[in-house]
Amino acid sequence: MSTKISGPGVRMSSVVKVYPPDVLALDNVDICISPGSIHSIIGENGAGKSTLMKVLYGITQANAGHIEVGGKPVRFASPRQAVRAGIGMVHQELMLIPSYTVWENVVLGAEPVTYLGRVKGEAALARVGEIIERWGLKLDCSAIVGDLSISAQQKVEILKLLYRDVQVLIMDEPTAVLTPQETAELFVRLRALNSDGRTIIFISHRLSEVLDISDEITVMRRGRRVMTTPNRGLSRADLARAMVGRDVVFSAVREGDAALDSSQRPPQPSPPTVPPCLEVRGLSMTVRGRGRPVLDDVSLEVRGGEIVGIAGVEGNGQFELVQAITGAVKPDSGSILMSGQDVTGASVMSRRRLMCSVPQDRKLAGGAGAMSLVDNSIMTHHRLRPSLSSKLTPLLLPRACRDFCARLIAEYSVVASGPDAALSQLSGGNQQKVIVGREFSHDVDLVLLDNPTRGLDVGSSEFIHAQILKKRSEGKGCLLVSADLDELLSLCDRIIVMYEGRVAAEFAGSEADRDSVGRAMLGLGPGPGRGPESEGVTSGR
Amino acid sequence: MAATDLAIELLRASVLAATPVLLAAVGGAYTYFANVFNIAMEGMMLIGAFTAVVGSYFARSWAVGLAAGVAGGLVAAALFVLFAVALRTDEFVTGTAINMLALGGTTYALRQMFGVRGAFMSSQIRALPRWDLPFGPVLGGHPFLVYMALVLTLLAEWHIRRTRFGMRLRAAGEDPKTLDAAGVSSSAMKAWSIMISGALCGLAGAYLSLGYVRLFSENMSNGRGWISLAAIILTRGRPLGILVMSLAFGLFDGMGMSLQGAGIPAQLTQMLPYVATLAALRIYSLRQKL
Amino acid sequence: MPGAAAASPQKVAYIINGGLGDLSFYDSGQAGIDRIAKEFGVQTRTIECGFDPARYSQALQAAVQWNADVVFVISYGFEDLLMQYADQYPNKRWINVDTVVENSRRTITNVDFIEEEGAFMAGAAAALLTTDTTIKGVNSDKIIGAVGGDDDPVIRAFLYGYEQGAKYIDPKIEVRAVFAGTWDDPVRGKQAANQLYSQRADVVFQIASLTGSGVLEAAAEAGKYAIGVDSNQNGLQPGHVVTSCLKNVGDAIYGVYRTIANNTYKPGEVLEYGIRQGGMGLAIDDYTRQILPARSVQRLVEIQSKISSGAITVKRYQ
Amino acid sequence: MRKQHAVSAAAGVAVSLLAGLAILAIQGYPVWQSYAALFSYSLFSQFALVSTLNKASTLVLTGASAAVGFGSNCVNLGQPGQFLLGAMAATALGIFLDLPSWAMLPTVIVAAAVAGAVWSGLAAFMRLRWKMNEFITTLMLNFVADGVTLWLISGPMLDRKAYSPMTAMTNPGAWLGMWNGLSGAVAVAAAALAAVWVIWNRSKFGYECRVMGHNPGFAAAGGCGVARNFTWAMLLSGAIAGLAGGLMVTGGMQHRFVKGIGANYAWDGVMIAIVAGNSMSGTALYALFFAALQTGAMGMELETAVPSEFALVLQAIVVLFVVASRESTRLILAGLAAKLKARRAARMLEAPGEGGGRHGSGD
Ligand SMILES: Nc1ncnc2c1ncn2[C@@H]1O[C@H](COP(=O)(O)OP(=O)(O)OP(=O)(O)O)[C@@H](O)[C@H]1O
Ligand SMILES: Nc1ncnc2c1ncn2[C@@H]1O[C@H](COP(=O)(O)OP(=O)(O)OP(=O)(O)O)[C@@H](O)[C@H]1O
Ligand SMILES: [Mg+2]
Ligand SMILES: [Mg+2]
Repeated sequence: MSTKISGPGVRMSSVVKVYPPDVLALDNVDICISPGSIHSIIGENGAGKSTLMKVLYGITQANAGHIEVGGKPVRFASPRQAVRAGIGMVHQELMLIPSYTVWENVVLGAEPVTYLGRVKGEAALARVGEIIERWGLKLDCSAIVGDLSISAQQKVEILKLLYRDVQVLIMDEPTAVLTPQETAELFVRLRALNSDGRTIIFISHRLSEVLDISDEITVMRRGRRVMTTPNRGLSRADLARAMVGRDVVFSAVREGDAALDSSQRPPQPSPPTVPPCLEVRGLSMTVRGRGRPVLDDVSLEVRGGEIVGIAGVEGNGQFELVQAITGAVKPDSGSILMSGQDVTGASVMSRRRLMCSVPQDRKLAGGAGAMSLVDNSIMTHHRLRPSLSSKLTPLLLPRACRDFCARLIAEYSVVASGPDAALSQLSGGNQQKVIVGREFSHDVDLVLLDNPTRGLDVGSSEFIHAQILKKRSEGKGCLLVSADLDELLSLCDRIIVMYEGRVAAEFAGSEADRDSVGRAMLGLGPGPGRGPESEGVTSGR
Repeated sequence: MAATDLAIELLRASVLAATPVLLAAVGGAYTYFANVFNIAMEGMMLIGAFTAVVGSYFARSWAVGLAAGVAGGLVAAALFVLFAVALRTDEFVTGTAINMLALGGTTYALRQMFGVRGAFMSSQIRALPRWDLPFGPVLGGHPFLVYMALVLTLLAEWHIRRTRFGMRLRAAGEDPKTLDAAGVSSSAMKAWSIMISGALCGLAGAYLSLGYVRLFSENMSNGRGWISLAAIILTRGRPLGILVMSLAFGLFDGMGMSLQGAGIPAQLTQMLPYVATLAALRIYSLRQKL
Repeated sequence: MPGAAAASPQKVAYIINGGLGDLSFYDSGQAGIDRIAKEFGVQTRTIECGFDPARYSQALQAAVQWNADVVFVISYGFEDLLMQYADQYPNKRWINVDTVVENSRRTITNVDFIEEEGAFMAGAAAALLTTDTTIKGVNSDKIIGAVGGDDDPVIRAFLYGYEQGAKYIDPKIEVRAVFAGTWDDPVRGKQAANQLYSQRADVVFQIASLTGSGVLEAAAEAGKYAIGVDSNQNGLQPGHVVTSCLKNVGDAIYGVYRTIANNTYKPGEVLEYGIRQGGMGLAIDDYTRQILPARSVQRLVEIQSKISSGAITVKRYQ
Repeated sequence: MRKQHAVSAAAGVAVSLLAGLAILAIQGYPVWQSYAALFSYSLFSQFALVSTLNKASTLVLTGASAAVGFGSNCVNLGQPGQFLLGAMAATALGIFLDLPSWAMLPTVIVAAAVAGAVWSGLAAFMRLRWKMNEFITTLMLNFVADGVTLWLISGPMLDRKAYSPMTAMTNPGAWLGMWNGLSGAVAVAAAALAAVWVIWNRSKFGYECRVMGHNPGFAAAGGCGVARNFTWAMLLSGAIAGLAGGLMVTGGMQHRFVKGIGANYAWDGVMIAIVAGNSMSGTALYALFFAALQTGAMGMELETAVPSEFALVLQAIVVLFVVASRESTRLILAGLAAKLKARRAARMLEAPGEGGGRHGSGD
């Protein structure tokens, strides 16, 4: 445990936070962050990590409990006060105004102004530029944030904190969206800040990272702090056990340790004599306002009984690829075949006869929160499943729909008051189960999954992973897009890496490992001398 | 000779007719950037027009009238804030209800306070002073609010683009969460934008009842709030664009009646400004595509 | 049958298609009603429909439900309904003002105003003004204007008489009319008037109820002249309202009620109120004299008497 | 969900009636007589009830029109125009067409609906073809419809004998019957509403529309033809509004197009749809309520001289309170529940023994 005496410490005692109506997110949490340390907080999804930090940062107010910063008791009604007390936070989901420039984003909320209230652009620019220099952040002050890469945007977030010269930096899952290489770069920066005397609170699901960087580690479970220990002689297994409260077999899924992987991953499917259920040929697409094509001659195929993963740093075309396959957008060129049929120009509904799809964003495309589970579960089925509608009229049969929903609830063990409950009343995990259940109960050969477990807790993810493997064993072909490298490594038979709209590399599941895939995601060749293009993009073999 | 007079009168009339639309729309620009769907402008304007007359009548002073008009607009805005921001009621609903409340309320109050229906006019109502600025026959000698409106437009352009307030306002509209995280309450910014638009709609109302004419008549705002909204949406909230739009509206509005001279039935000529708006929308949609 | 309810009436209802506060037509009627209430000590109620057809039948029904004995109706837009109700409730006295509605039982008494005669006088006054360049602000062109509410038969009748009157003074006079398209929007009235003034009209005759008050204002602002309608509006914009074409709705209503009170009332008549009967007229007062020279005023008085004596016959519209 | 609706509705209506009561009291009106009059002139006499129902028959339709629009995420504020065109179509056919009455009525009524649909279809077209925001186009088209119809009735179609802008009467063949005051329009409206209810709550199209209304992205991803549904929803919405206009002529008492025939029905309809949360039966309920208010208001004016605009005020208050209560009650209750739970959680800490193990730093 480091004993640098500098930077304020933070002590939070018996903090209670209940989210309306009755989510006990923090249950009398006591935590002590010693001055000038790097303190990691780990825990399953929903353990309360972010909430605890939001309380510390004054975004949400605790229902009970005390906070001390540098020995002085404080109560933050707003982040403004927290910042004044020298506390800053980089959020799990980046908090930036896409259309604003870097410097505008940095100064927002703490703008230098003339007495007329005009923002002093020049002054701000200079100040921000200076900080960029000092910490070697390599950012263009007047670039539009929306155009920056995720990792660059994260730098902007850190820049915000440095601009406010905070002494306590809260980093909530900063590495979730980063490649291993970017993560390494971030760690260098964090250490620099730390040795500069700043206290750092670091949240991550990646135990290896945590063990790598922390002085102290706090483990949380279901809103409680279960332990705090100096980072000495700990193994991932110890942490994992503390997190989940039992020995973790599925830690492979969360951790992506090569050793565990191969034992974990089910046996390779029989050599693909099966006809492909999805063929994408030379797909290209450009979007107005974006310079380079978002999809650039992408070709791939998925065969029955295999899980093909799509890896890539966000914004490298995965999203558009999925949209093109589901029919949400029309590609400029190239063709899409499902089970041999060309569906390039086909409507969404006609594609749905051949594929099902779990969308990335629950709220946007997964369901309608205000509507009942019945209404949410019959989507698409309402036209494709004869049993739901009466033979003669175009009317739906309420009873049939209810039964269908009830069956789905049972089959996917959804925790809900009943088919009439509104989707929004369910917990995130259960909402996802409803959606997955709805899609998986289509009897089609192609299963499209876009980040199916994003933001889900371990239990739910485990369940959904099992469902995916089940589909594979039934001989369906799965295309799994995920930002979670570990998920891909543990589930996929093949991993395709996308970079700048192109297929940058393809790995057989067995030979894939975090490092090589990570390099490919950054557009670096896997090894010296081999550029990403030269990597075998051999989909139609 | 008479023709040129008529032309001048038309332009003059269009300036007069444009002003209330402009005032309201500039206020609406604030809510537009704060991403508040503000369809209550019609009602705010109407209330402003009424309270302005009340103030001017009882205090025998246009200044008090003006203040009262603004106050009226602010009260309506406060109601909007209470429901749409504080109680999280849907903005469209709140707006529609406030419009309805304004129509019913002013008519009702007209009855209660002055015992008349339809309209209230009296020599005791003090009109806004006219400024005989040497701006020629078209721009000279208008109620001073006309000139104020121009100044306010430029001011708003600067305020929204350049100042801290504007920066936070636009942030609140684009991504409230981020603004909150930056320690500025996005709800507060929304509330401010609504209050500002309320004040300006109040001005617009005062202009109608103390400047344009010197009386209050039921449903006096008469759809101008809607036109303002259209102007805002068309110009994506840019005050200068709004200026152009509202002048165009004023011109077509006046032109409608003079076309009667050309033998076109009155009922049809009244449609002109609205048809023009549709045309503008079409042109805008064209520009959007390219 | 008619006259069945001999008992002296207790409740009098006044149903108008528009709304009070127009300072002209409806208010003039209201004055008559108030006078009735005062002099005969009966209960009176006014039901306004605010030009909202949805309320027409309700208004009639409400009056019935309220047990009105006498109902004065200004029934623009719901003549049909009036007939139905009159037939349905023959024991009530239905007096329809300003239009002619005949129900099958012929129980509706109609008060019809000869607008043409009043308008003729207004036209004459306007002509005398515009041809007299000695009057302040009057230009050389012989142009007079009028602002109508809707383009409807009654307004046409007004215009018809107005033009006759003007031409009677000077055949070369040109009449320009604009229709505001609304009865209750002074803003539009003002726009319309301003346009007419800019077309070098010296005087504008407002035939637009509430909309017209905007016309009077325009006159005051432009330093020009206007002519009021229905009630005496000369005082509304002193020095700018030359005169008003009176339509004495109030007097007519009061007159009819008196016949009911002294049981000389005969249902189903059509009572014509022109200048002779004092139903129409011209408001000539000091305001007028401020503006028009004595001889012009004199001239107007003569014309008025000629019309009532029949020496001048004003052609009716239609 | 149903219970929540019912509760919020009841609460909102009660509160707003109380608010109205307060207003009257402050104004020094005899409160109880006024409310008594309000209801005796709207419900408690045969004619009163009948005229309330007649009014409701129109409001139900304009309300349903708005509900279908909003409920499927198309902001159709064009009911006023669609209403007028419907009325105009019915009038024109009623005058110039002369069929046997069994064919006449259906033709006229259908024509009205079609006219309304054409007008809203125009807006739908502009939206899909030219990306013109239907919210504005429908609004502007209202003014256009207003001008055109007004021109027709004061020019080409003006009744010779009329004193104010109105068309001639339609042929009696195009009149809906009256049963002691109760207009046949009520029956037609009821039937129409029932049909719409089935479409809305039971048909595939209705289902997709409702989903679109709640979350267009979900509908699109699920394969509902969003553009197609948008068009049909607009058409349906317009058709209902047009039908309302048609019934005004065929079922009203005047059987002709008089100036201002549209009155405020359309905007009231928008209000109703909003308070009813775009639910068809909710719409029916509120249509009746608003109709009662409006009919009763005049009685209130007669008996206790309360200006009838009071009804307008009351309606607005109802809307605000009902909707506000619906959306904020949940938040407030949840907040309270949270506070309680938090307090309990915090107390456990004090409870001896309880806390110990929990906070012990693991192993
Ligand atoms: N705004 C909110 N409203 C209601 N419940 C919430 C809200 N935010 C979080 N929760 C709930 O509070 C609990 C803790 O959430 P929190 O985000 O703190 O967990 P976490 O440890 O950060 O999880 P993750 O690892 O996914 O970030 C979860 O059950 C979550 O569902
Ligand atoms: N906003 C509302 N106010 C009052 N009652 C409502 C409201 N919305 C719905 N209801 C009532 O709740 C019941 C269910 O309505 P809901 O919309 O939830 O279900 P539904 O099957 O869509 O029925 P409907 O669409 O006919 O209301 C209906 O009886 C309706 O009368
Ligand atoms: Mg978190
Ligand atoms: Mg006549």
